[in-house]
Amino acid sequence: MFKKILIANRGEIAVRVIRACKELGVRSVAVHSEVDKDSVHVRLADEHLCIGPADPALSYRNIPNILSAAEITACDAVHPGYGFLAENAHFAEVCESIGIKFIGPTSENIATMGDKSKARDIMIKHGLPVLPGSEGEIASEQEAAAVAAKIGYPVIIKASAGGGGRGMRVVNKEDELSHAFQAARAEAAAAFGDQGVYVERYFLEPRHIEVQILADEKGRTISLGERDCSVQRRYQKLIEETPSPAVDDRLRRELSRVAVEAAQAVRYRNAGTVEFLLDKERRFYFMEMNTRIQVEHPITEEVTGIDLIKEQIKIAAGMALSWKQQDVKITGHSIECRINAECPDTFTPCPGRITKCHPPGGPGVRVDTAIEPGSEITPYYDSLIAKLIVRGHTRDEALARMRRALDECVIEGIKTTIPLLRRVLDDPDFQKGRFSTAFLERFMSAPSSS
Amino acid sequence: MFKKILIANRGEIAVRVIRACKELGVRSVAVHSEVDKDSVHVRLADEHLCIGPADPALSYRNIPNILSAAEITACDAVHPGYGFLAENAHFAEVCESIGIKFIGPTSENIATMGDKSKARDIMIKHGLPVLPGSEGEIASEQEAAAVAAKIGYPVIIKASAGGGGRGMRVVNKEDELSHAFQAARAEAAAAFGDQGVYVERYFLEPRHIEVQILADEKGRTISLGERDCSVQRRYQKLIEETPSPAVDDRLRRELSRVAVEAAQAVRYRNAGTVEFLLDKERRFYFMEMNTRIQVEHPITEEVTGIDLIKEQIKIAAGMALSWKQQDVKITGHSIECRINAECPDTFTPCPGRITKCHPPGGPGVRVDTAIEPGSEITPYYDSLIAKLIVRGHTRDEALARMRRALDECVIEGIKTTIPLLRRVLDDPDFQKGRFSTAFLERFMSAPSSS
Amino acid sequence: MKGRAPKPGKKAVKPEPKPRPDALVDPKTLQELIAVFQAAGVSDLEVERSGLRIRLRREGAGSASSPVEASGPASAAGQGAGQPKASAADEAAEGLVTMRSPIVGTFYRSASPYAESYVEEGAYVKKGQVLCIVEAMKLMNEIESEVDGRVVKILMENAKPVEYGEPLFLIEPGAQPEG
Amino acid sequence: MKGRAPKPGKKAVKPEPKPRPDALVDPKTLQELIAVFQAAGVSDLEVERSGLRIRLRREGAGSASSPVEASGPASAAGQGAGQPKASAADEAAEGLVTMRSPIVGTFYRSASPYAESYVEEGAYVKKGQVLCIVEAMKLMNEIESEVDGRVVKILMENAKPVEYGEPLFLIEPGAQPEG
Repeated sequence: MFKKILIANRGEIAVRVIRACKELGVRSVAVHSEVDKDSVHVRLADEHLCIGPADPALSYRNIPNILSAAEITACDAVHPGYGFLAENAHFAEVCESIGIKFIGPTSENIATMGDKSKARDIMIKHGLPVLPGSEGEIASEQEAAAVAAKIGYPVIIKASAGGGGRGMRVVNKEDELSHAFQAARAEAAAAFGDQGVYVERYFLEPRHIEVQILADEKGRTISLGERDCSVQRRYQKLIEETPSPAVDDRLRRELSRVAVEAAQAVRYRNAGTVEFLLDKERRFYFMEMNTRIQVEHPITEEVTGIDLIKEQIKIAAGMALSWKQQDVKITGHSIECRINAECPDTFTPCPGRITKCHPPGGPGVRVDTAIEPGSEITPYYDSLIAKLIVRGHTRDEALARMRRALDECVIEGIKTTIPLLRRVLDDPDFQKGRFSTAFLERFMSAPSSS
Repeated sequence: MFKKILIANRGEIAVRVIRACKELGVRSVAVHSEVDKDSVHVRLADEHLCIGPADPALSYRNIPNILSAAEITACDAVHPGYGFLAENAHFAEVCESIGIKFIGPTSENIATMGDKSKARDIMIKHGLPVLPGSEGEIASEQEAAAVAAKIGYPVIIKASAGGGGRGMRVVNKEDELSHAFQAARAEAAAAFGDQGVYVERYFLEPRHIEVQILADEKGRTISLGERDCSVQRRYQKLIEETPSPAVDDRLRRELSRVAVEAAQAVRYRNAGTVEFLLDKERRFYFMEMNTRIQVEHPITEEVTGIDLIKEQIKIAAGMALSWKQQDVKITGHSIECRINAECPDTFTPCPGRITKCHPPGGPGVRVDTAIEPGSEITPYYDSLIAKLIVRGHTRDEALARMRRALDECVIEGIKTTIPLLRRVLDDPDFQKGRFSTAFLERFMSAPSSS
Repeated sequence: MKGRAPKPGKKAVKPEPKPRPDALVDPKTLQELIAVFQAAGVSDLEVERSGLRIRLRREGAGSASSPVEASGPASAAGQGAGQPKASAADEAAEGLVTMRSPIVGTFYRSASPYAESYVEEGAYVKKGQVLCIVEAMKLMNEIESEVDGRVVKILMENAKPVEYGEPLFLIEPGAQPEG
Repeated sequence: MKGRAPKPGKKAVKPEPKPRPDALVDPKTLQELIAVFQAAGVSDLEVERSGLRIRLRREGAGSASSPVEASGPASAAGQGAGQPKASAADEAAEGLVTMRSPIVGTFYRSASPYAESYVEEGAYVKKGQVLCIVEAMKLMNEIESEVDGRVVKILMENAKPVEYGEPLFLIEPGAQPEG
């Protein structure tokens, strides 16, 4: 096992990793920017040091300072959390080269899956279901038009290097294609320095279903079931749950099988998530693989009893998976609500100082957060300030528990998404599990959302 | 289902019951004394009203004011929590007589089990194992001496109406008997207004093992496994866990069978706990039955996934048990630490104002509390201010989690038992599960506990 | 709820400014702080601790008027079943006695729906005279005046629930009918 | 603030009354602090320690060339990899420039173990002159003086880890060698 792990992140995920380190008896080193010096992750870690100013490019994404910090504190491993350097193949590679273990997939895994069009081709090669679309990148409008004509409109143009919705354009009919193609390429070039795009069939009201996998260094790979992340707005997830109300045991086995095969196709290591699109006929298609721990990983922990961060660390330390596929049992139902420091109607970030903070408690309630009374929410970083996770014997119990936990939760000094979350929890369609990725936008534009 | 429940209690158990009400969609009414007007249970309940001054005899034990409060707020049920009126047969009876459902056992159950000597006789009659001792109460020193000679020293003299260690005397040899008999009777008379005592064999280093049972109104009774509450000082439990490190599957089945039979012997209803003494040869003996929800009920909830308070309410509302015995599965391991507002070395209560309060969070951690920053801990009530409960896949994971949760927990402004708890968690005997009811006193008097 | 214990037969006095439960800072500490500050002859003092910050500035230095500035969390309030019917100002009215309910129950101004009210506002009452009934568990509890005086205000509506310590009447003690 | 250093050679005295646990700050400590502040002849004092920060500023100091801003990492509950070696008072010393580490790494006062130190305390340096090396990832980063002046204090020991923003040198800008 490692002696000391540097956590190259901040906020709730840094706290999450520090907790795992403590439970494993491994020392932890927090790094922080100047504005984060009084943060909870700094307080909880065994050691801490400042790595730069507020601007994340100069601190949390500053590879030389982070690795130098790992060296002077004698860390033998780095956990990247999510965001920042988590999916930076170069960072993973430099870690590997200087003998500091990167707790995550190989740099090759990251590079391969980071190229969405390439990942898609590999899935096709292995006979796994992908959305109907182009083979590889598309070089011209003519080629795009030909593909679109073949698979039928609407289609979506996506950046190969993309993510988070940038470099994407939906095309409803042929005469929109030319403009959309140019716009997507320009946006991709600006956002990722790579104008490569590809074309896929676009579904109007699909579900976003993802499967959590774990693979040890020997290649043993297991699935930990799916998460339904359909409640999202502009590709920002807001509520996640597991099991998905749209997935039965048979579909779950199929999804799990394909996810494990997808991981094995690229010799994937450590924790990863295979994202699928599920259409109304309950056909599913590979979309992409996230080569990191996800924000929403706790709901999988709640229903499986498996601590994913501790598994990540153990796998990176060369230990065999603690769990066989047949030992993974899904028990009960879990839901996560993301509490963001945002105006709940406009999603505008809302920085400020937390004056009061009473997290909910009691049975089946888990809170992952890095805020406490007096915390300053700065405008430099992600607006996610707390994850409220509940577990219940049934979906109905989990829903009731989430409602009361949201009602209990007091956060003052800033605006948060709590009122919006609370309203969604009251929505009859949401309660019945009837929602797609189109749900939230529609919900928010409905007159009832007063 | 009930429309509105009055919670005749305060502190964390009142909060616990309010949470259950909210999850069931039942309105809740908090009652409070004058000093508790700003308490968390008052804030969380749907309605609240003042029932008297700080002195619990004039507020939380004030039956006319509590029932009048239930009437004017149109409550159809009362939950007594633990302590105060929870084991007051008269209160349960008055509730029954005026048509307000008492959420708990029948007044007859309470009366029967409240008489320890009578309860013991019933167990003997049903062939259940009790400690060797007197048949019924003992009227004279001569009789006590005869029983003691028969069962062998040491023996313990206990008050029939007793509880919490009062009216108890251990007798190591015959010449101590006379004094102990008189002292126990005098103490019993003073404490309970009843000088009846009985004699039992006394074990030096037993374990305190209790079994949680649930019985619905039709008499269907199930066991939810045991709790090991051996870490206690002067009959005050400090750390509880389930499963017990001393109980294997076979013993668990035996304990469960006997506990269910004990409950059925008195036609027990609702939630109850059968307490056993387990000797070094792993023989167990009925001690008494607690006719209420226990402080330590959450650890059973954590490993079974059953919400005991919601079950209590559903049973009282006439619903059949949601669980069959074969559906009750014990998964993982759970530990509870009691955080008391006490000097950790002397157990002296330590009232004061909470200036800072950062409860621990993250995976497998549950906090049941009614404190928040600014809360005033008054000297009028129990010193229990928070219950820290963890769940892990294994006992080792639960222990590691409890250590890091205690390390994370920040409570400032008062002294608490946290430092003592943290030291116990580091004790090799505790870690190996080797402890008896003598453990804590010995641990605290050991020179290492500096 | 406010609800200080009913003080039978005592003159109501202006309530001492009890520190709110979330009182910003122990006044004694603050006094000491200011004394030290003033004796020291410095122009500016700022103390911050666990979310609490106090800044002292000498008059004449910078913005003159308010020498003490404190910022901190404000108090929250839940919605109660019964809200206090008397404002703090009412209760504090000089020299008036607040009669409070000694029990939980239902407030009645008369012995039965057809009977006249025991008292009206403006009425003169004697110590021991029945002012109202609080019904609890079907028992009619007569509430008697603690003093001789004049009923200034009836703070409760008929047939409403009252909690322990709830203000029922404001009485001006010692007041005598003219003539 | 507890834990003043023991004062050797002093007679044992009656134990001082312990500060109340809820006291914002021990008034005695504050008095001492202010005394220190006044004697020091500095314009501005800010002390932060485990969640407590005290700032003192002298009237009239205003914007008088205070290029030093205390923003380094405060020593919180945990022990940092590198601790700032300069006290706030030092940093606040009038008119001095604090040179801070622009990167994370290991501080070296010389180019190699056998070479002489780049500078010693009291030395006069030119803007752009190398003061030290901070090694990061096997790269030797030369840290140059930002000003002409005199090295008043070297705040870091040789071969110690430094974090971003850690104070390394105190320099009196504009100072010229005599003669």
